[in-house]
Amino acid sequence: MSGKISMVQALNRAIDEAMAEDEGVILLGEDVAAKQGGGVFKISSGLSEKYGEHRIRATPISEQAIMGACVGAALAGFRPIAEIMLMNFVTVAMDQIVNHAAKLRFMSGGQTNVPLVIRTTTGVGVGFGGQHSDMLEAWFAHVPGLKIVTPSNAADAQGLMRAAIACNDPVIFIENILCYAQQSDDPGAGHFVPLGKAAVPVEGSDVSLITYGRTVLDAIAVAAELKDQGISVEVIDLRTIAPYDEAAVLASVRKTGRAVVLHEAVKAYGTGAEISARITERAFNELKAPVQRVGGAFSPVPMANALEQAWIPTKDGIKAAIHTTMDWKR
Amino acid sequence: MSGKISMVQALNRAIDEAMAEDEGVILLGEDVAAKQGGGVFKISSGLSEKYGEHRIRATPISEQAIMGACVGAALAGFRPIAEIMLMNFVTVAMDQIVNHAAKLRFMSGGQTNVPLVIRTTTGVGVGFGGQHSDMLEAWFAHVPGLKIVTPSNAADAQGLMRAAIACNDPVIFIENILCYAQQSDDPGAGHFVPLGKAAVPVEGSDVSLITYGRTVLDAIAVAAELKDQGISVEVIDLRTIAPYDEAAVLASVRKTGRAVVLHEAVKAYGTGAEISARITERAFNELKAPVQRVGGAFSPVPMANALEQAWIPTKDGIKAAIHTTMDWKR
Amino acid sequence: MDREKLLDIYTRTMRVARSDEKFRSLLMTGKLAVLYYTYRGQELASAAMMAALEPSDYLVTTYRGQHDQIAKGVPLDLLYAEIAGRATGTCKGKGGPMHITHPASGVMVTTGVVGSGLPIANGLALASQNRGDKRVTVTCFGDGATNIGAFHEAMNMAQLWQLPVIFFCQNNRYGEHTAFADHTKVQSIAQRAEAYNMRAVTVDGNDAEAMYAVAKEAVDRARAGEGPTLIEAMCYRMLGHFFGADFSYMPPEHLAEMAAADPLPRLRTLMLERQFTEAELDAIVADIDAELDAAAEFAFASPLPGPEELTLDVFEEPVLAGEYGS
Amino acid sequence: MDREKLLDIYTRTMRVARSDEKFRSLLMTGKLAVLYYTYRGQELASAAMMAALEPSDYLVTTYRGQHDQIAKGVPLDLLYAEIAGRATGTCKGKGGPMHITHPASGVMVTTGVVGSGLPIANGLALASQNRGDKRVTVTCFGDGATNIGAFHEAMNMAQLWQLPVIFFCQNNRYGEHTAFADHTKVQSIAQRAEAYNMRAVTVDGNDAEAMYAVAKEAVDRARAGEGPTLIEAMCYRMLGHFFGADFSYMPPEHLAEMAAADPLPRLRTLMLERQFTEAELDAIVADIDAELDAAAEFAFASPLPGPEELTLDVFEEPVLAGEYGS
Ligand SMILES: Cc1ncc(C[n+]2csc(CCOP(=O)(O)OP(=O)(O)O)c2C)c(N)n1
Ligand SMILES: Cc1ncc(C[n+]2csc(CCOP(=O)(O)OP(=O)(O)O)c2C)c(N)n1
Ligand SMILES: [Mg+2]
Ligand SMILES: [Mg+2]
Repeated sequence: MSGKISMVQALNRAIDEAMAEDEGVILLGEDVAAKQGGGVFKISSGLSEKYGEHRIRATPISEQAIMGACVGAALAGFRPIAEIMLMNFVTVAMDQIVNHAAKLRFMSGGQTNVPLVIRTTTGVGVGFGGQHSDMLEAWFAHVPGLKIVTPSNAADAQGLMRAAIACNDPVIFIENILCYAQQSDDPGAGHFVPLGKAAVPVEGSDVSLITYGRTVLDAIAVAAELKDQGISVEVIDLRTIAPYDEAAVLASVRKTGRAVVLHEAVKAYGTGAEISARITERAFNELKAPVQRVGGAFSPVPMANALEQAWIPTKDGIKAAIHTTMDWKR
Repeated sequence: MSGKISMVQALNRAIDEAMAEDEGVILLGEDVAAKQGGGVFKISSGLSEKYGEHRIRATPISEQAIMGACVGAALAGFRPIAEIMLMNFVTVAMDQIVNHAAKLRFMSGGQTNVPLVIRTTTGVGVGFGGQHSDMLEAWFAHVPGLKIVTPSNAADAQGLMRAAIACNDPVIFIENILCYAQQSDDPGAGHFVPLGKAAVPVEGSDVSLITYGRTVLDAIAVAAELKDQGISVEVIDLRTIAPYDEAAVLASVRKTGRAVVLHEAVKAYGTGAEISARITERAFNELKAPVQRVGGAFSPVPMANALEQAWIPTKDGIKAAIHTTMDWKR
Repeated sequence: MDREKLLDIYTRTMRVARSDEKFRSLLMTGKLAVLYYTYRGQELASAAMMAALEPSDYLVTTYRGQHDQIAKGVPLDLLYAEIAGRATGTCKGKGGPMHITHPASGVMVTTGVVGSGLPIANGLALASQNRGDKRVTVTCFGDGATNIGAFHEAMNMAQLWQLPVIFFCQNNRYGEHTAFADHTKVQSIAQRAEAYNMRAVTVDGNDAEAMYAVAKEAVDRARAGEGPTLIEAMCYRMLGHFFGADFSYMPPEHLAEMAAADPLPRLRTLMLERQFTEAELDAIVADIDAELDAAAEFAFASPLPGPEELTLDVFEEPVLAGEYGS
Repeated sequence: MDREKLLDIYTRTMRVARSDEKFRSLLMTGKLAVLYYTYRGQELASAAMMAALEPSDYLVTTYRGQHDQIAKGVPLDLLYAEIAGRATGTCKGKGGPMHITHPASGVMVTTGVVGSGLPIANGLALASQNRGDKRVTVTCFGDGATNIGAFHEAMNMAQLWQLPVIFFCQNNRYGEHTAFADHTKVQSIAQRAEAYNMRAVTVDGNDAEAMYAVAKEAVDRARAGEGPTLIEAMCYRMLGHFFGADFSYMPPEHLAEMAAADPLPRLRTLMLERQFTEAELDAIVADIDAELDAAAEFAFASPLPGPEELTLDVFEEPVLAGEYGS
């Protein structure tokens, strides 16, 4: 239990534990087996050696077939994990995710269900450009039948992955490529973080800064910096994006009277819009200022580093939003 | 110019006019040519006879190939129209739309562009069930590089289609299956409705009811009913969903101090969230009540009529939202 | 084929055929109002395929799949109730005709999206392969569906992994109103299996003995771990894309060919040749008709689903008021 | 092949090959830091293909497409500036290495999504077909890409409509770390064309004469309106999936085979056989090297794009502050 663990190790351990417990846990994706080196990001390293290539299946480049095979296996009672190498490639598998995985429980009147984890990674800041960096969680949040999870740290990654695999419905599990190397205190074996529960890494009383994934790190940094300026920021790490922990969000906003929602995804029509709208609907009279949103710029993600850094939410942008709420006169 | 025109006729005429003017306007889709009867919904009826099968191309069931061919032709200077028979089938063509059509202008630094119209139809209320009824405009609104249009009446359908074809960027053109038979006064040849401009079919002073597509009809009906009860509802038909006419929306909300956003799509994470969040950000102090949203239920669209009618926004639901804003004590 | 198996195929065929008649009469009298993708002309191919399966084998089919579902064994009363949108339906009315599911009969998915069933069938077959449970999965689709990406990806994966799955293409020569020659330049669907090195066979779907033999061999091989087969059953869509649709786009030769190929009189002739009596055959039909009448009655007498159903089966746990922004 | 065409192929090959060397040295000295999908081993196949095209013909390629782009004629200075993220790059730095576009050289799309270029190539070819402008479109992709749905749909459509398009598969025997035999059971990529009745040919991509002959015939046919061809050029990915990637997954036999097949010494031998002198050949390389040095210098001396670029080229009109929720 002592020592550190990286997000890659944490994810690997969670999948390993789940595979050891349940023969039905299988992983399908490109290059995921030992013969191919255990996955591009090494999340499945060592697993095919331990559990066999019938359970860790390296696939052709066929995302529809990967997703469909996982949906089918899930219908048969398995708990498959589909690895979509980068989030933009879900665009070729949306039919299986949206028309099938998300809907089969409902359309079958509850006779079948799809306990499926769709793992994928993405992230802005490594120069992968327009087709390899998108954050598309808002699409999935708009689809009834899907849950969405994203960890901001290694320990949560481990615990949320166990919860996602245990869930009897499809879960989109988003990993941020920039967080893979990040280390947490080792939470130990069997660590489990329930879906739908936010964390509050920083408590505060002036403004609620609601976020998830990589930007939690920015939020924590901003909270520390603003503390010195006398602004007390409460950081909420949603961990589960949908359904998000509304009780935790509302409790915080009722306390602070101010809210900023932050994510890496394009701001317009992002999950921040829903969170903002819902906070306003439910806590209008308690709000000292309109909810502010901070997110990615309204353009495809540019490749040039100079532009990419201008695209992503910056600490200055987050602070500006916080100041807007602090300075508001209602 | 006298007489009536249905939405099907209006769309057909707009495409016909554009094809007559420009050799580069072509239409690709399943069953769209005369040999197949001019399309499932007859929008392209008569056109292949007039312009040839090289311009009205009936395709195999290959939505990725349809979309890709349209993207390629657009890059070569054509103005293709892709017909995706029902909106749920965009799920197999998302890569071409999102990673390519939307991004190629930007990723090429403006060297190329994609003047493409993606026509599709959908709608809840005809018993088509979970895989044939979804309203997915919120996905596209979240993708920089796409514009989204939907007409609520035949005359607008004609004028917006002309504008969409004339646009030098990709436009998602959503038709509601329940509106096809609807009649407007014939706007005459060459009718053009600019993108990005809302209409105000009903003026009012108490509350702004912002909507688009089929639910505009419900909104107008509700406005008439509430007028008798002494509530003056202003109905805004966005017509262009993205970029929506923010000036018109804000002007109305600043006048009324109250807003309800209405759409057929699932309420959660729908376009209503963005509109609500943005109104709140920009007119917070003028709002007499929190912006309310009315939308589809949080489930796949059920097939049974009894359930389908419970799924869609009802006039009672719209009225309840309006009353919430009217009765609010800030 | 032994007489018992032939009788089995006859019975399945007639359940399917009589249901189609019943269904059309319900539509014509206005008792039902749904889009109905009639399978008239494809009854026998499906019945012979399903007769080669065990009840526990898996089936994945499409919007045009009622013949497959009935031939596989979905109870008629639950099926009719589902299509009538009743709480007693297979799927409580939530799925409707395009989404019939009934795991108890092995019907795992019915999809309305062309081609999407094939990748899912692979997954069911993969589960069987890993479990070693000897189950076989059949997935049904049309000729037009072979032009979509999902077909290609699924075929390649199934052959790569030697999955116990059968790709059952009912080639009725049209995808909606588009004729075979206008949607691909390939000569036959079976030819497409070349691109995966998969075993494939084209068979007259209206020939009971040939169709069953092909189905049986594919099933036996899949069950023995010898991998997938693509079966292309040639047949006709005698009532068009959906019931009530127009036929103007079909050339007269095709209409004539189609009428001549009707599998039902042909099967009856075969039955008589194989020494079944008119009386025996009619009795089977009479039983089926009685069951169909009862099924329709059950359906229409059943309650409608209540609005609370919108909050159930979205997830394992109900969607609570206010949750998910609802 | 006449000496002039051979010299053309040599020059294109060496531009490509020298650029790869230059690029790797920029990466190794830390002057550039990008993910580089080196095409080492595939130079000749691409050069011979592009030598069969007119400058106005269209090209659609992939992340591993710098050889294709250079062989097609993208100016090196603009290319290098783009990869270095400069405002002077082909795409103002917005596209980067995976999205090189340069219509002036016919490079219409470079995509990072496997298989997605094929349907787009059809559209370019369709435009040419309708215009009657006799342009040919070539789309490049790898062996792994033939397992994805877009490949299938595009092949079928191209053959159905007899589009002037060439599907140029550079079969380097691996998709990322997955070997050919582990991603499909088909014997060759060319075999896949059977499923569309498309003309197809497998050729040694390291044999200048054979490769050019195949390319030329396909181009001539496409230009003459005789429809598409699938070309499978056998080659090797000598430096792995991307520069710096590990090789542990490749069996030693494969590594040996790969080293022996290097197209560069083989081409030089051919040139000498065809009476080109060492001096002539070296002079060409020296010119190329000078051009590459200048290109790199130009790139690094160029300004970075300013943040206002985020509001430009999203649409025809700039995105105004506050518009689209920005
Ligand atoms: C991806 C997709 N595109 C289009 C449709 C609309 N559609 C429904 S049935 C059909 C024709 C299918 O033809 P085929 O596969 O031959 O099957 P058949 O109807 O003849 O049984 C089409 C195009 C769809 N359901 N899904
Ligand atoms: C749809 C999609 N899935 C996965 C990837 C990740 N990926 C990038 S390159 C590659 C391998 C492609 O192999 P191949 O087509 O043989 O081309 P090669 O790289 O060998 O030139 C993969 C899987 C992708 N870019 N797009
Ligand atoms: Mg068919
Ligand atoms: Mg390869």
